[in-house]
Amino acid sequence: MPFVPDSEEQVTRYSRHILLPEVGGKGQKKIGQARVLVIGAGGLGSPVALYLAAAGVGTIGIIDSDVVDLSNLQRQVIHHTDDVGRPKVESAKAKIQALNPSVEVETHYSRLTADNALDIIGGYDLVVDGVDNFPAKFLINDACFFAKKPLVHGGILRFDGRVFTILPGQSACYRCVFKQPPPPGMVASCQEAGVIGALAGVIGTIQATEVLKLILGKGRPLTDRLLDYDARLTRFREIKIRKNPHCPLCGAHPEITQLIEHEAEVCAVKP
Amino acid sequence: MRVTINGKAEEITGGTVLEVLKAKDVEPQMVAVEVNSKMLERHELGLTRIKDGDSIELLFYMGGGR
Amino acid sequence: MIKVRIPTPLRPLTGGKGEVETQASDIQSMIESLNGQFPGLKDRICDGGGEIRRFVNIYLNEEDIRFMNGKTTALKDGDEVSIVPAIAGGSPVKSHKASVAHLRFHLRFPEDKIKEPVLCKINREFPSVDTNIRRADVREKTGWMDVEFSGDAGDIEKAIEGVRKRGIIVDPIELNVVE
Amino acid sequence: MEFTESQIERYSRHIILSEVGGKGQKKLAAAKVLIIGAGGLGSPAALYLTAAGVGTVGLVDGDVVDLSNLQRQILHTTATIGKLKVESGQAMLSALNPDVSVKIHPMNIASDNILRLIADYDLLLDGSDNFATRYLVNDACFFAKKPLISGSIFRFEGQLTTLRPNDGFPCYRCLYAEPPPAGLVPNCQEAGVLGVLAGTIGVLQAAEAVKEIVDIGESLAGSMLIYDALEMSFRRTRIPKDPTCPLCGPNPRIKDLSADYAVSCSL
Repeated sequence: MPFVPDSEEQVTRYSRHILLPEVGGKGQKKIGQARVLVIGAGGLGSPVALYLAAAGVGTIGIIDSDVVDLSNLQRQVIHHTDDVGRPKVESAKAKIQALNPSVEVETHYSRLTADNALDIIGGYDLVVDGVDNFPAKFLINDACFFAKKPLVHGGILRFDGRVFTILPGQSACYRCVFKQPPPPGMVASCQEAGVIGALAGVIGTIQATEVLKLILGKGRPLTDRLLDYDARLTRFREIKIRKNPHCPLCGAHPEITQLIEHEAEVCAVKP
Repeated sequence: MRVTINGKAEEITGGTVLEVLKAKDVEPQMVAVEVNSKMLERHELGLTRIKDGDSIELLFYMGGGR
Repeated sequence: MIKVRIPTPLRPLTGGKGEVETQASDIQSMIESLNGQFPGLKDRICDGGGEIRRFVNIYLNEEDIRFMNGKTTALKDGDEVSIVPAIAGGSPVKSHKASVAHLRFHLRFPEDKIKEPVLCKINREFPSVDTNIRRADVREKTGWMDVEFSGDAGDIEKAIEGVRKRGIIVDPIELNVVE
Repeated sequence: MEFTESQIERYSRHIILSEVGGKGQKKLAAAKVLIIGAGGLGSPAALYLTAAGVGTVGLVDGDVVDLSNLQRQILHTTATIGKLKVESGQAMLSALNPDVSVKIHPMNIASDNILRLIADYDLLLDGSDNFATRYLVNDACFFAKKPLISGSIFRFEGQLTTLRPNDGFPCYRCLYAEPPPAGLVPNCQEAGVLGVLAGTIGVLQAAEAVKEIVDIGESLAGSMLIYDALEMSFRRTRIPKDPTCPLCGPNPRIKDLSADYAVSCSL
């Protein structure tokens, strides 16, 4: 059920937002009408889903093909010990509804592929990247470009995290920076390298902030700039990027004209 | 010469971007390089010479999310 | 040009702008020149004696001017100054009834009015407006109260007019008009 | 203390970090952290410290869960409205990680109980919503020689710093010598706040706590991080130790907790 401005229950629930001039009743209504897709219900997806649900986002879609593993619980705070073995999308849905029953949760218990990506993404206004592998990150970037959906990208590794926002066609995309995934096996993905749990929370909450700003149309989005967080030094750095005229996806002479799936990485450690 | 690499001032011997990466033991395939806010194409790495005062950003792949 | 970062609590004075530019040779002249652009800003940063308030810090680039030359710390073109007041927000809040306006005022009672039951009379005169004393300090010769008025914004305005008419000095604290 | 196989599995992503390892994880398991306020900042901080396997997590809060809290206080659910926050929080944290001992203190902090309360903990996180509590906690931590990670939020803006005045770093009074007089700086429930802002600052507090416990990287002591969510910018400032600090300076005026802390928001 979307936000009903005259429901006293809803007005009370969101009062701390409604009090903000930048949000107000109007903005809260926008949040209530928004449809956001969270790809991956893990380290980044957990805080994103929880805070978007708390904020009253009308519909939250979650796609993830995994079940909860004990080793996830060090950082994936939407899942509890009792959920081990349960599909992550189910576990996440239960927590979202306990927090805010008025949020509509749509679960997609599957992998995002070149075949289903446009269909799934097409049903939402905004997309959050919370996946842990490069082929999927590139697929999401490309699909959001073709479907013209704003995308909030996030990545974490050991003590470092990164966020940036892509308005397809308007601002630099992931391929403007990285043309293609690294050769399989060359980068330690999160699984092998370890990660400080709270780092995922910092990056995820920043992603959720970007989503809310885009929905409200307020503030300055993280477009054409990357925010890098180094947890060891508590340093945030902004790196300016530009739309790359040679980008294989959104450049002047695109090489990529349809969705492609890059080769999956080989992981040394089980997920 | 004095340059800024990822926000930190560093003293380097100079040369091309590719040589700087080698000296820092960075695999060129693993990084996107920006010099003075301009993203370099891979083939430009060996052609672009670093000048005193340049600002270099080495952007490593960061894949995690789970 | 000096870039000045304006914190959230002061942005109502800068038309919502979080960063403004000004020309100044030191912190003192910066405050004056900002006050010229955005009247009222100085009062929020400095106390009656013109000293920077104890709960407001000013940073030149990354450094606290208290440990440089204070108000006379020199500025040069391209410097970045941040005004950073203490903020306390964190945890708990009581429920807001958000369908009405809540406005807070600081009421100062002149000596001859201290014994008058002003709020009581206001309550009778404007029954649609609720008053809630949030803080107060009333002594023999001086007295003040922070009062929250809840109700229709127009009615509150009338009630405040009524308070002023009774010789009480009224200053708004924070304007939180709720839809 | 040795970890069981399932604990090694649970914390594997920490243990394989060379900066943490089994040794660091044991430090976390031995640590006792008290979180002041089980609200906007305390919620994410408690969740992430519990997930990380901090041995004892204490929650102090005298309030009950209110519907208007749920816009940002993710430690609570709609079903726990009306319950004590510390009890609601304890249930969620225990479900997340039963290894963690969650201690609850359903009370308001005051100058006559705080020293007793914090004596059992190694590290404190301040997520309170008013200056009176902030100064009281700061002073008590100085006298009890406990590091304190301070976070605060307002509308779209957040501040974060680590206070270790007993190790030569500044305290909160070095940063802001006195609390603002009532009404001059927004306090308590004056204004709205972007819910997820509490999330970012609270998680950053948890990250700093993990760094202090395991001794990773650079402490934030002596610096303040200032976050503007609308601009999406983070800035750092240096905070020197104030030689005239009334608490931790060489000629202190404040020698115990007898001062009047209830200057503001004593409602």
